[in-house]
Amino acid sequence: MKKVLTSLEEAANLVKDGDLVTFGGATFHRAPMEFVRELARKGKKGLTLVDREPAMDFDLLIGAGCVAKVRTAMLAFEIFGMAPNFRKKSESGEIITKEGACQPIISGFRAAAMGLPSLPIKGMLGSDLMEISEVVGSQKEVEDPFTGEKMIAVRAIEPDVAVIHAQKADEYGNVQIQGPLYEDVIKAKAAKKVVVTVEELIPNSEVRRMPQATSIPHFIVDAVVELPRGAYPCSCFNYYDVDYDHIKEYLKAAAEGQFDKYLDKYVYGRENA
Amino acid sequence: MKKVLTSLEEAANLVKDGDLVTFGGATFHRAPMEFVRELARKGKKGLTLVDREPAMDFDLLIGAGCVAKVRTAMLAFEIFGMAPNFRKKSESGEIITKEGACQPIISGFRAAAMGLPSLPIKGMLGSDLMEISEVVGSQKEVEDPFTGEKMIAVRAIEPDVAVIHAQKADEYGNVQIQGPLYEDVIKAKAAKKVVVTVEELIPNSEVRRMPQATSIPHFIVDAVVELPRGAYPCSCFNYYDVDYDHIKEYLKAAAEGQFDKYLDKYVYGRENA
Amino acid sequence: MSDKIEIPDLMICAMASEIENFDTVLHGVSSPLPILAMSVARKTHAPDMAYISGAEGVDPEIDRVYPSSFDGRLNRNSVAYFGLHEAFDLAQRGEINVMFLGAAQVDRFGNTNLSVIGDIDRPKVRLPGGAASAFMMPLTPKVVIWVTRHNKRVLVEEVDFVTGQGYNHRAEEYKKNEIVVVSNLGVMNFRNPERLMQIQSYHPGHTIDEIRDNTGFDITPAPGVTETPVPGAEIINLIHNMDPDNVRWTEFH
Amino acid sequence: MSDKIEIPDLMICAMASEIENFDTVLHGVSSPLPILAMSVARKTHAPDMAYISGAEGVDPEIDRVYPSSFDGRLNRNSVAYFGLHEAFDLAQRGEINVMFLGAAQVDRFGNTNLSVIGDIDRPKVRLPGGAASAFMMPLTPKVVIWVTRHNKRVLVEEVDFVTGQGYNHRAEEYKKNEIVVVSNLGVMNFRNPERLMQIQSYHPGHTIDEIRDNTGFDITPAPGVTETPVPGAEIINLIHNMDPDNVRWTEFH
Repeated sequence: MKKVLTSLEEAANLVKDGDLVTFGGATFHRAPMEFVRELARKGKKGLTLVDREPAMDFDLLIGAGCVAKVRTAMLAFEIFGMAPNFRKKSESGEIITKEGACQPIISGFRAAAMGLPSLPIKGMLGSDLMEISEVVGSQKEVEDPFTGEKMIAVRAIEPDVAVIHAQKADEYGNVQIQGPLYEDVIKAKAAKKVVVTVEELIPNSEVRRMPQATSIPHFIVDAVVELPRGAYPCSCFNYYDVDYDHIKEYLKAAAEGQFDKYLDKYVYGRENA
Repeated sequence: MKKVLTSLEEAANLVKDGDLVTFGGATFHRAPMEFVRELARKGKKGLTLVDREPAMDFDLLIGAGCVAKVRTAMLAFEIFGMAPNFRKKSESGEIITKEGACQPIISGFRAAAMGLPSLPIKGMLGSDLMEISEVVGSQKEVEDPFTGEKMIAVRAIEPDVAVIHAQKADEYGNVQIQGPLYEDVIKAKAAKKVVVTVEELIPNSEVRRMPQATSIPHFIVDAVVELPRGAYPCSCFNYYDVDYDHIKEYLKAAAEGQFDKYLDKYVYGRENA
Repeated sequence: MSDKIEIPDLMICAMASEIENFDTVLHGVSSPLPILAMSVARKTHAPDMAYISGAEGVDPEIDRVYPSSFDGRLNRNSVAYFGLHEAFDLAQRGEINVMFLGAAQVDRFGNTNLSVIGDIDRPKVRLPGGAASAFMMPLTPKVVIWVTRHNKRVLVEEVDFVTGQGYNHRAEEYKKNEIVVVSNLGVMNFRNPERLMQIQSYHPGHTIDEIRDNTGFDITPAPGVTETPVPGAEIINLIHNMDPDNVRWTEFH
Repeated sequence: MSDKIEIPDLMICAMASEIENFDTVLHGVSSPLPILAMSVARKTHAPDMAYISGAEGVDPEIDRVYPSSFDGRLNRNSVAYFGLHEAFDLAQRGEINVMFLGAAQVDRFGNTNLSVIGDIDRPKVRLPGGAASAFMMPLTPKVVIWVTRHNKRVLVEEVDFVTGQGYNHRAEEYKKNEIVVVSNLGVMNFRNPERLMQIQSYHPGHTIDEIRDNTGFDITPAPGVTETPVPGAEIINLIHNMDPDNVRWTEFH
């Protein structure tokens, strides 16, 4: 094991302009928001973002002008409706959005995690999404080599960087995730580089006391950053719940054309919102 | 949730002559030995057994005349060497042994668990085992639909019954496995029917206190049998270690042509060895 | 009575009644109505159903709903965690019996659109996306689609974009699977040889004609069409107790 | 000294020396020698290696070996569990650097046989099977094969059955990966343009001629061939303390 503990600044440098990036969590839960804000502060450009069902993390980076392409199965603010910057910039053509679906995106991550160029799945056929996918080259109709059954081959999705916010890790990168895992373990295995921001740094001795609690082993983690409330205003299970007032303020600012003011206040202004 | 608690007798009736069967655990650990002995007592015939690296569980059923075919990556008694009945009957042609390798067998289970007719893997090419596999129809050389890379498609392995010995379960079939999981969770998801024998029956309330400890959820389990020391003479992590004296007695009996006496004493004789 | 009963509660109970005992049921994102429907079914006619939460809990004790359907608090006292990728494996094995999905448009063949109004490359309106629709629609024995605004812009002759596959966009083997649409006016199914949308029931205070007038294509009543059954007070109380903040109303505003 | 050092201990240290610091290393079934070699490497020149146990523990504190290499007690104080299917995924990504494998036969090209002596359908001797060999041999940057009986029936001109792929049975892309054979007489590698087995070192008390006389094909010394380095007393003690029951000797009887 080698020590991979570093600063937010250093970890953010692992993300290069134009990289393919995915984030842990789902919608308003365990999104690595402080890392996302750091990417915006650093003015990253031309990122391609991919995830199953993200929310504010993707929309904030789109609003901050860091994003060139987005691939999601659904990008919305749950019952609060559309993601404002995603909607605006995809309708204006400022960003390219090639919509996927949950299973192809999850299976793309799984293929990469398994070291495979592609993975077969079912469903999808008959949907207009298949046509998009065939054009983009992310999915292809194939026949099973044994049964001849019509299947869909999903191309592996190997992010340049996966960024995950977790509850605990040691300085070597043994990561403990509590509550729902979403696809975080799969994403970590799929990515070329893995950054983990955590609520709490714990000693290796505590990790060894319950190995079954380790979700991601050290040898696939490249950077650990101690970052309390690193998911705020999203939730971090067992630590804090979603701050829906903040999310409504975000949506209001965007709706009233005041999104720049939101960024000034919560991203470019104070180090931590 | 429906209650699936039953008797060893009833659970064993789920295995039909000629079935494709796999067992949990690996080599000398958490093999469902008492269930295996019950299959021998019931005089099951023509079973096809499949697993990555089994040991005494497969060899005992072969010796008891319950087995027609075996597919394994390795069938031996660890450092004690060859599995005596497997060796004898495969050399005499009494059983058909089509050898596999770890990854194709594990991936065959994974394909079935994922609801796929086959799954691609790497490696294997150049080994004479590929020729056997092509004949048997378990593996096929294919090209990745995107990269053209040479891959091996592994046909799904969907056992009629998977039998797993675990530490704890509730009467609904929520199963807690402690220590190494081997492929037990994958096998349970892959099989048509799942039988779980356990050291201890626990109340559902205890299961709900730590859902993260549940390895297999109730809705894929068909039968739970309370069977303390159900893995003996194999080990059950946190409960008992391997009884190597018993295993040496087994090997000695087989080596001296006294295997029938072993069966009389430990299988057909007392209900529990 | 029928003038007192509120539409979200009526829809929740209609959705619940589509679940049978011992079914394995999955809900996805942004799903307060499905979560409440699954909870009602469990507490009434389907006590043995397997409840798989989008938040990964299996058979959790749901005390209340939240603005997010992936909230970890929805997994309280679960018997296990089961990830979405595992649930999808189960779906590929045909072992998820019922799935609830949303839609911005539904047409007479059961196709749904959650992707775009207008052209996909030059969208008039960019919709949030279909989530699991294109994967689960054909594979699942019963898909229940809920629609909170039954009008001619939602119930359309033909969707702008096929996100989820109706009966004219799926392979023969998947045509046997059922689609049920529960709207704020009634319940629609496709249980006829042509697999075309028909009226199964109309909600109390609404009529077959009202449904026909608000549907963008010619829709006929199914044989034996009735009024949607009205839930008892104890079920209504159950729903209200689980949703003190009226999260279920959000989609209706 | 060389007359005092025991062959298993010497082989264990020779195997350990094939591991580099920061390598990710996996062992399989029936592997007391690899387990002891990985433990020695960790305690000496490779403190930062990632140790993945066949029993699923990651970086466990190994206090002793057992007759079974899958024994759960081998995972004591691990930092994580990592299943074999996960380790194989890692191997497919090219991220397992070193794997230890056994063999009943090895030939000049590095092919191994663990399947059968004679014909596969009418076996003279049925062997236990290749386990992970056919999968890991081509994919792994370095495969270390241990042989406890270096003689002409084991080191053969050509194996009866190709279980694990040598250099004449693998695709071009996999020819760059190394194979090292550690036997009871010496250490053999294939670091030459022809990728043919050559002598890297001979163990103390043994000679190049002894190795050639006990090998079933013409084998030549590599440039710079030397005597296998002798481990210090503290390493020998480490091994002996980890194996009070002399499990490591079993394969030599």
